[in-house]
Amino acid sequence: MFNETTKNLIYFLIAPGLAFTALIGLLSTWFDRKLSARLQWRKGPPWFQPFADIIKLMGKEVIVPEGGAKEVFLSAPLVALTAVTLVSTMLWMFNLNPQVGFVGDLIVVLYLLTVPSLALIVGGSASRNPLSALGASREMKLILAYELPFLLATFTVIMKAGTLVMGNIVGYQAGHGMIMNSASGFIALLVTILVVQAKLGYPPFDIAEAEQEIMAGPLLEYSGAPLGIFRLSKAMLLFVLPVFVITLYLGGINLSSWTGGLWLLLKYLILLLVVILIKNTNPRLRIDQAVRFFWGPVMGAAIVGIILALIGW
Amino acid sequence: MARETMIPIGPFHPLLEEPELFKFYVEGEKIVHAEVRIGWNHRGVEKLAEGKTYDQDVFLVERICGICSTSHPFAFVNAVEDVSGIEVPERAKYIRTIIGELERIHSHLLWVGLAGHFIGYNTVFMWAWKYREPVLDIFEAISGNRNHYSMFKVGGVRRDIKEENVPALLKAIDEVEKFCSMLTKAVMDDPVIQARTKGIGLLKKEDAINMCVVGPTARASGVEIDIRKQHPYAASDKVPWEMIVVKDGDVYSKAVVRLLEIIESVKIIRGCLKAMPAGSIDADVREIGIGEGIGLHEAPRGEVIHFIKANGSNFPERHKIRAPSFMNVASFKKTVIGESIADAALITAAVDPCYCCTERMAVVDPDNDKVIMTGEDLVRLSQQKTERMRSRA
Amino acid sequence: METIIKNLTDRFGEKIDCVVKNSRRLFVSVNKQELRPLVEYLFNELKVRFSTATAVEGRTAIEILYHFPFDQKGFVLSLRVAVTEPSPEVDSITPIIEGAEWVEREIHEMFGVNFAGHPKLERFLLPDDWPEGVFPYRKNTFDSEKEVEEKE
Amino acid sequence: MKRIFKWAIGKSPWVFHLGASACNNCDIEILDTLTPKHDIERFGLILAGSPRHADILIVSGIVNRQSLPRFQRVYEQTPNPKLVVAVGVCACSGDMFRDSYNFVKPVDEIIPVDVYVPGCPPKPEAIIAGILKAMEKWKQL
Repeated sequence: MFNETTKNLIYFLIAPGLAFTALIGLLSTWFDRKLSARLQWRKGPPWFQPFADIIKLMGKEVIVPEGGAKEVFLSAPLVALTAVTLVSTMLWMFNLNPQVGFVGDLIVVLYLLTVPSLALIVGGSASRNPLSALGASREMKLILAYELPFLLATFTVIMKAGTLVMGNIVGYQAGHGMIMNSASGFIALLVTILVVQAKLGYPPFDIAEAEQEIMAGPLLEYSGAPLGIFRLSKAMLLFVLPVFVITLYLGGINLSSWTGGLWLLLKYLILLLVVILIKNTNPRLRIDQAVRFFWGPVMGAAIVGIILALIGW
Repeated sequence: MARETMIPIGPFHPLLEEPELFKFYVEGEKIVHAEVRIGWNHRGVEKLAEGKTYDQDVFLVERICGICSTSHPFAFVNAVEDVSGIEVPERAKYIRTIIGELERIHSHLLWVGLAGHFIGYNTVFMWAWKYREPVLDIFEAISGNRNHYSMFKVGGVRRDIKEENVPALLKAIDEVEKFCSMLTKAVMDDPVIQARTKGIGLLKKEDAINMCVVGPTARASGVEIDIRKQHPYAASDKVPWEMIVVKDGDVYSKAVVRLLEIIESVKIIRGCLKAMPAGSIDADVREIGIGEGIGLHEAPRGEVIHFIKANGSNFPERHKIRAPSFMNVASFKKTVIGESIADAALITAAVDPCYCCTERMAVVDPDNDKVIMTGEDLVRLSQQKTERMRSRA
Repeated sequence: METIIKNLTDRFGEKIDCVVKNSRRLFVSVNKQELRPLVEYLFNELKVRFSTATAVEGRTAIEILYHFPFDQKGFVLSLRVAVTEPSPEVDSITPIIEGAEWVEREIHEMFGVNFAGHPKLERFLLPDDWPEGVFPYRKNTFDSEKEVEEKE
Repeated sequence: MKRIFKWAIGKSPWVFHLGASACNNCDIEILDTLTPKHDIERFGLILAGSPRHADILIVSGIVNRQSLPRFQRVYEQTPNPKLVVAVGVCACSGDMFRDSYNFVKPVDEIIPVDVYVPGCPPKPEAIIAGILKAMEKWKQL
């Protein structure tokens, strides 16, 4: 009686879903913290550090600010977590057996990718605190800034692959080589990496949780389990976004042979390295500078990418 | 007029090491009106000073501020010596200047690290503080303690720098200079740092003069004041060095002034170490005469002034202390208004405020809400207060 | 130093008397009414910098010393103004030198000297619940925390 | 389950620095513990952004009349289980500022202090040792 729903449930909860992504996500957070520490001549934290952080937060007492919208305040992190898990399950499903995909699944993934940031905004404003309200408004401005270039870049991929189904995009790349090595594909990849940096909230775009200025922004009022879930969803995002970039630009995932797996690991590590290096080499931009940056050069690059794709490079 | 929300930064805030409360009235991201409310740090040092003898006072005065923990004793000792014209032996003068300049290096490095931290650039923070450690090791070698070195005594210096460890000190100084010049190049021509610090927090020259701002904050706005040059004391005029003055007075030029001053301080220390004559280090003063004395010293943040009124007994009758940040922080009215909230923290930190020195800070409270909570609930209280705040026409 | 004394005396004549302590310290005592014009002259014409003001409590009256370091010439001029005890009052120099605002507020809070014409003479750094009228730095009030409790 | 939580909190205590009016030398030494020479991140300690995220409160400096009520509020807001480490002689006993009229009472009469790190300023190594000793308390949670 191993019917359809329990199989999907298992996919969602264990295999490519919650447990697996959380594990890899936390490990990559450790890799990020260790590498950043090494860049600053510091001996970074031990490997199990992110796990200890999350478990500790789960055990801590939860304080909800009175006057704050209690239910919204507590549900926001759960919304973020489910969105990220859903995206990661879908991504892996489309890669492993392409025929499962449905028309327009790419659009669904794009929407789900913005849900964690929206949850952060809702959580921030639900905690009735001017500093987190300011943080939430900054997060909103940031989304408005990077969302359009992100869509334009993905649009170049759709034009080149000619389909909206993620499975076919992977198929197209298997046939014609990675999208990345065409001129427009490369530009779109660069734009997407910058947007990934902003989505993760890593410097130079960690303006929402600018610890120095507004004390951890929207997360200010969170403590204990909700904070732990938010941190967990952010760690999983650190795993999901590179996988998303791999599927769209770097030829997707085919675990048919062990070389495929190795190749995937290599691509993932390179992407992670790029994100961490960007994080450590430049200071935080102001919100207006960030918006101008995204609307100016990044948007221009995305448009050039589309034109090139139209011409057919 | 959009309704202003009041964003408090402080008093217990990870960004600032000491408790101070900046209340910025902002419209969106732009600051319209700002107040500072300090006073959390007030420990009544002057009242305590009257209860202590001159020798005990040196230790108390040293604990006013942790970063410039030799500036206050330096100025205090100058003041007491000014009262009755005590002559300090040559070697003690050189040792005093060496300690003063070493402290300037470690204080400026500390500030560069903090400024990097404020704009979210933690690598600069880690590097600057990493290079600061050798300077603290030199302090430990000379005086046995990393910060409160208590080297000063009325009429001289408490400990001598022995001849045999001078070469070691010279080698350490060269190492510090190598680090600092590399750090200066890296920080000064980093395009993103310039983007974040150029043109904000502008303090024009006439504002600087009018607000009587001192030290690097003034020198960054083109005002040439440096106590070491103009009111020479100890060995500050016996070694060649020049004063750094920059014209345009924004946060970037304040960083430039401080970084270049580190190189100057290294020059002074090297000169003093070489030119230090042998001889006694203490004029063992027996008693202080009657009269008034003023002691000036160029602390890392500017001119420290101590005023002593002595009545012949072993206790100072009146001991007035004025720290440099007391004048510099007052200039926030001119520099913060009109800037965005993200820069506000950086601008207020650009004058390198040292609130423990300036426990005489101002409190401005137009809405007379008597009790302000701290950190978390301050935020919530101000949140309710913004509801009640009548919208300014 | 001598040139400064010369043009000070010929400008203000008998209203001030200068005491030269040593080559780098000059004390000029003046009465209350002459304070503002003298500070005006020092700050605007001689372009001198105002460092700080110190209140010293003598037996008969409170003496306020305004310190002006002459940076170019390397000496410090201290203006001495005596303020009578019952209701200490002197006119403020903040309208001339904006930087003096906080210095005078501190003296007001610690010594109870009233500065006429000061834009914002409010509570300064003592906590809100500090009793009015108790000036910590005055000798006669008390010497430790206990008295403050009784005073409340 | 308790055992896992005890292991976790022992491995990742987050620190919030509560700077009551100090001469900021202890504050500098606390920040020194983060720098490359004595990196505390290897024990999993990070400087938390707000008391809400913190497990250990590091107190430095004396509490003067003005910051007394605020001091207690921040303590109340830190979620349990929490610890307080008093760094520097001023925090432990009020030191030379005891007889100032603005001094109220030493820190341990205001909030329960678990570990005292004397020294003026205590060396970063001493502060790290103090924090690690404080974490022993969580063993018998």
